[in-house]
Amino acid sequence: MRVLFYSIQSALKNLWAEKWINLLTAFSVGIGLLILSTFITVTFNMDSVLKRWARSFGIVVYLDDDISAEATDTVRELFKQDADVLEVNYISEDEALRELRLILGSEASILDDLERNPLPSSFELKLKRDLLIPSYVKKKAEEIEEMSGISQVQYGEKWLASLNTVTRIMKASSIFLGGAILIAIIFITYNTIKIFFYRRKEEIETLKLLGATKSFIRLPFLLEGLIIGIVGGTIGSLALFGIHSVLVAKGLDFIPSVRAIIVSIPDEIFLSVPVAGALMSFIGSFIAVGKIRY
Amino acid sequence: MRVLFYSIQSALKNLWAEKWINLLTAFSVGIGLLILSTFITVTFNMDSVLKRWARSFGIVVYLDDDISAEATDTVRELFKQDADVLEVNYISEDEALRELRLILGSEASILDDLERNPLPSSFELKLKRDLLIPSYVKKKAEEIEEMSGISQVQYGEKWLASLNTVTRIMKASSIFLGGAILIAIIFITYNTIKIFFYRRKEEIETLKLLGATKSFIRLPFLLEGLIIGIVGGTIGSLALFGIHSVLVAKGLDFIPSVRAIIVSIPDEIFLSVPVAGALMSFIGSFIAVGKIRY
Amino acid sequence: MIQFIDVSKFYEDVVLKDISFSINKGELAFITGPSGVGKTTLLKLIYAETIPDEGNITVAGWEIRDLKQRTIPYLRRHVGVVFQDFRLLHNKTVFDNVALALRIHNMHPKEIKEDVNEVLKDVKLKHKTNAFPQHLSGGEQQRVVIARAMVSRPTVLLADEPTGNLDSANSEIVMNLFKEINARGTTVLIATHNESLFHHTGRRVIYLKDTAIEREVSG
Amino acid sequence: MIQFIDVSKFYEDVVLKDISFSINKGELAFITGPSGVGKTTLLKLIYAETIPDEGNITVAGWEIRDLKQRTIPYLRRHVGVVFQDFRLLHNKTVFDNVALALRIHNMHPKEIKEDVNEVLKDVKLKHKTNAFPQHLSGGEQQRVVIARAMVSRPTVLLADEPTGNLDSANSEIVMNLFKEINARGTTVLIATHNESLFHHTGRRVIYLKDTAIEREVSG
Ligand SMILES: Nc1ncnc2c1ncn2[C@@H]1O[C@H](COP(=O)(O)OP(=O)(O)OP(=O)(O)O)[C@@H](O)[C@H]1O
Ligand SMILES: Nc1ncnc2c1ncn2[C@@H]1O[C@H](COP(=O)(O)OP(=O)(O)OP(=O)(O)O)[C@@H](O)[C@H]1O
Ligand SMILES: [Mg+2]
Ligand SMILES: [Mg+2]
Repeated sequence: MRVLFYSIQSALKNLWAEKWINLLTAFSVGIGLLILSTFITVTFNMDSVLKRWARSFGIVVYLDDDISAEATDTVRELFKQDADVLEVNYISEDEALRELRLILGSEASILDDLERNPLPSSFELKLKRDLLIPSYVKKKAEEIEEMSGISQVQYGEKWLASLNTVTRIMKASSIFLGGAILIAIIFITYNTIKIFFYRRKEEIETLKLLGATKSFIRLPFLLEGLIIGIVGGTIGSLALFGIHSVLVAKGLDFIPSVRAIIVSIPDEIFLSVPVAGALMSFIGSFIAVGKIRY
Repeated sequence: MRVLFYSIQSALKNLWAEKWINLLTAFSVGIGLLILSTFITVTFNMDSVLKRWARSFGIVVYLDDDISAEATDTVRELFKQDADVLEVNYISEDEALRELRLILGSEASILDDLERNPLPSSFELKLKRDLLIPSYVKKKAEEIEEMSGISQVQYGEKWLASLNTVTRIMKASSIFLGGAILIAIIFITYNTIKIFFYRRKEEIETLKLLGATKSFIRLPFLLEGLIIGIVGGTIGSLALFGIHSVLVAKGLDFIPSVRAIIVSIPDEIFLSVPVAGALMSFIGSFIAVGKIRY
Repeated sequence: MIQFIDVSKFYEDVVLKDISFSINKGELAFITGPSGVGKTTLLKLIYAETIPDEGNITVAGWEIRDLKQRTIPYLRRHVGVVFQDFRLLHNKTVFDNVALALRIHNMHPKEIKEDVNEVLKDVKLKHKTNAFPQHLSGGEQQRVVIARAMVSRPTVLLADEPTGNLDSANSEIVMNLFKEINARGTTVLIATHNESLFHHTGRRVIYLKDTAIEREVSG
Repeated sequence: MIQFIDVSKFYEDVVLKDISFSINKGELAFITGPSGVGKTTLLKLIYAETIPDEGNITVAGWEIRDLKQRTIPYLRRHVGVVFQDFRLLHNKTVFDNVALALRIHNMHPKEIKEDVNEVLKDVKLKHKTNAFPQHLSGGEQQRVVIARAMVSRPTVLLADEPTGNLDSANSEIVMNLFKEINARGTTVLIATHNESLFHHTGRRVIYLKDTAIEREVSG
């Protein structure tokens, strides 16, 4: 195992001899990983926000003003048996008024002067997550409107279209930006290790002629890449942690949904970033060293 | 001017000989610039959104229910003479009711049953932009509340605090992330040009001994850096344009403020990105070539 | 120890054609011939820097033809080479240049230090231990290369124009070194155009001319 | 053409001490002495690869002391050097290696082609025009270096051990080349330990020994 000893010794010596370029490499890797992990966190949280929003999406089915209790039950049963429908909520006239009161807040006092409740009763339907496709929901709404006892069907049409667009754009940009940054990170280490490799090309040629094995030649470079990646990843991780801490401390309650996107962060990511850095950099240096032929 | 001819020839030859590493460099520079320019666009738009939000920030001063017309005028005059106040709007009881009607939309019919208007009249004050500091606004509101004829003063306290935090965080992260990415871009080119420089170190030493001038030695490297930067910048610019076009085409009207952040983009940025790429890469290669001594 | 059977090597032109000879274990022999005749090429075939286009070569029991990429390093550890173009590392001291030949054997640092210091004494370069090659004269560099080739006690020692940079006094020192190494049992093969190296030594000399062996004589 | 006045050069040790001599325009002279005496160092002082610690050097009218970084290249364009360690570029062909010496003068590509081809004919390497240096024998490389030093028609030609890699036949070819260049008016200074190069030539020989000039004689 003296190969490993010599390799580590050589790697550390070379890292130290070129500390600035190595620090800059680690720093660049760190920046890349910081952007990537921030992006992943945002995407991740955004996704759960979207899920929450999707869960809140409901079709409101207003019933005829003069509908009988039996007819209401019939409609409810029909909805309950519908495989597309996840949840059925009945909102009576009184409940509707109570909700309005909540919405009005301090101005609710104006409702005190009402003589009769002008609001209709309604059902709120939640559809299954994967059925929330604009065209499908539209068809569904039209079908329901045809049923007897129904006065009107309402849902956020534009809202639903946007939800779909956002989801799709997010997926596409996750793959695109994530992939691009990963390639860039691999490349940055590749580049640095390639510099070292070229700088020691003569040495490598000579080592080969003196009878050095492939692992004797390669190991120092791979170790250098690995160390650069770990350091870079740690920089990225610390930066992420720092930024996150600042954001949490500032208590951003500006837009609740933005807060949700920024503030919630899985702890694993702080460990994953250095691991990812090490992996990417290792791949980069592996490619940089290339195939050694005698 | 044959120096320039030889330099361009040499630069192009070297660029071609190492096309993959050069493309990857340009690509990484492009990614960096894409992220940077996206970030700048978002910051830029965010800033104007924040400005708009700030403009919409008002202190609502509710007047006593039984206030006389003269007393109202006195209060108005006081506000108009206040140097802190940018704008004063009087909202009568009737106007307040009309606004509520707009807010309620389809459910406004419930207001028809009202016998008398329960809403108070009010003034809406807009403060100067640079006075929107939470502590200052708070003091102001308390002062106004002391005045005669005033029943209550309301403003978005939390909202204002958030506005301030967001503005500050945005400025800090602009500087931090922008600086970091710029350094990374410079470094990426530095790294690649350094590879070429090292690979041709022997050649450079020999050229010096044969009597080559400094510019004969340096120019090819600087040109290579410049070309890499321009190509990288163009990649970044095209990517930005592509992404922007997709977002505009998809007509994201999900959250209007988000739409405003994403969609508005100054045309100059598409030209600035390649120029920035060229500049950064030139700086990187300049540092990489370093001082040449005989 | 070294055996060539009908070996040919072509680059753009034919360089070597149907070369056959064998050097016995413990022998010290010379290869000579005009510039560009293929002396260096012949040595490169022995340590597998290049492979023959025809024929068979055996070195210290290894069949060069059948060598796998993986086993080439192990052959080379048995063959010390004094390269015509030196191949010294400019960023390493004389000590480290010589030590490299032992490090790749994964030898213990302490043993390395002892062996290197001893061999530097042998080539009269003890005082340049910590110098860098580009700070040495051509003749001093030549001797560092010889030291590096010797230090791992190879079974076979190849020397390519080992006195090209040396005056007659230093040439004699170096030749005496080779004789000593040879006396300790190492097979030595020296490529040179310097006839005074082998005149009146009684050693075997292989004359190359126009791609072939012209004659073998005792010098 | 070349004048040394009380020149000294120290590295860790004193290498040259109070050297004075002068080479006239159009002369062909030799410097000799044992390995490590400072021959290469003396030549390096002439083309300003290293600067003297004491004394004054004048080369083709340039005062080496007073040279600015910016003007060093222009001195070097007047001094062709055959380096002891060749300094050929491995990724360039023989043609491009030689052409380099003209490219840095920003000469026209067509002229470059003519001049390079002519000089390669002179050194008998026309057939290796497109070969790469590492594919050449030691002697062939030596001649490429000579071609590169000649091609720009320098005022002064320095040659450091130019026959170290050459057999006697090739040595003669090369020496005749130097005589020819000299006959055309170039001042030539050759450092060598090969006494046969200057014996019976009647040229001036400067003997170096232990940091000083021992004697100057006609060889
Ligand atoms: N890798 C190569 N590719 C193409 N040609 C080569 C290669 N190596 C050597 N040659 C050619 O083969 C011939 C023999 O070269 P070699 O180096 O073996 O000669 P040599 O006998 O060592 O000469 P010298 O005494 O000058 O060193 C030369 O003409 C050289 O140009
Ligand atoms: N840059 C340097 N730094 C330190 N010492 C040096 C440097 N260059 C040369 N020397 C030392 O100066 C002495 C003279 O070296 P030089 O190369 O001039 O000798 P030389 O006469 O050319 O010898 P040879 O015939 O072996 O080429 C040597 O002992 C050498 O080690
Ligand atoms: Mg040879
Ligand atoms: Mg010398």
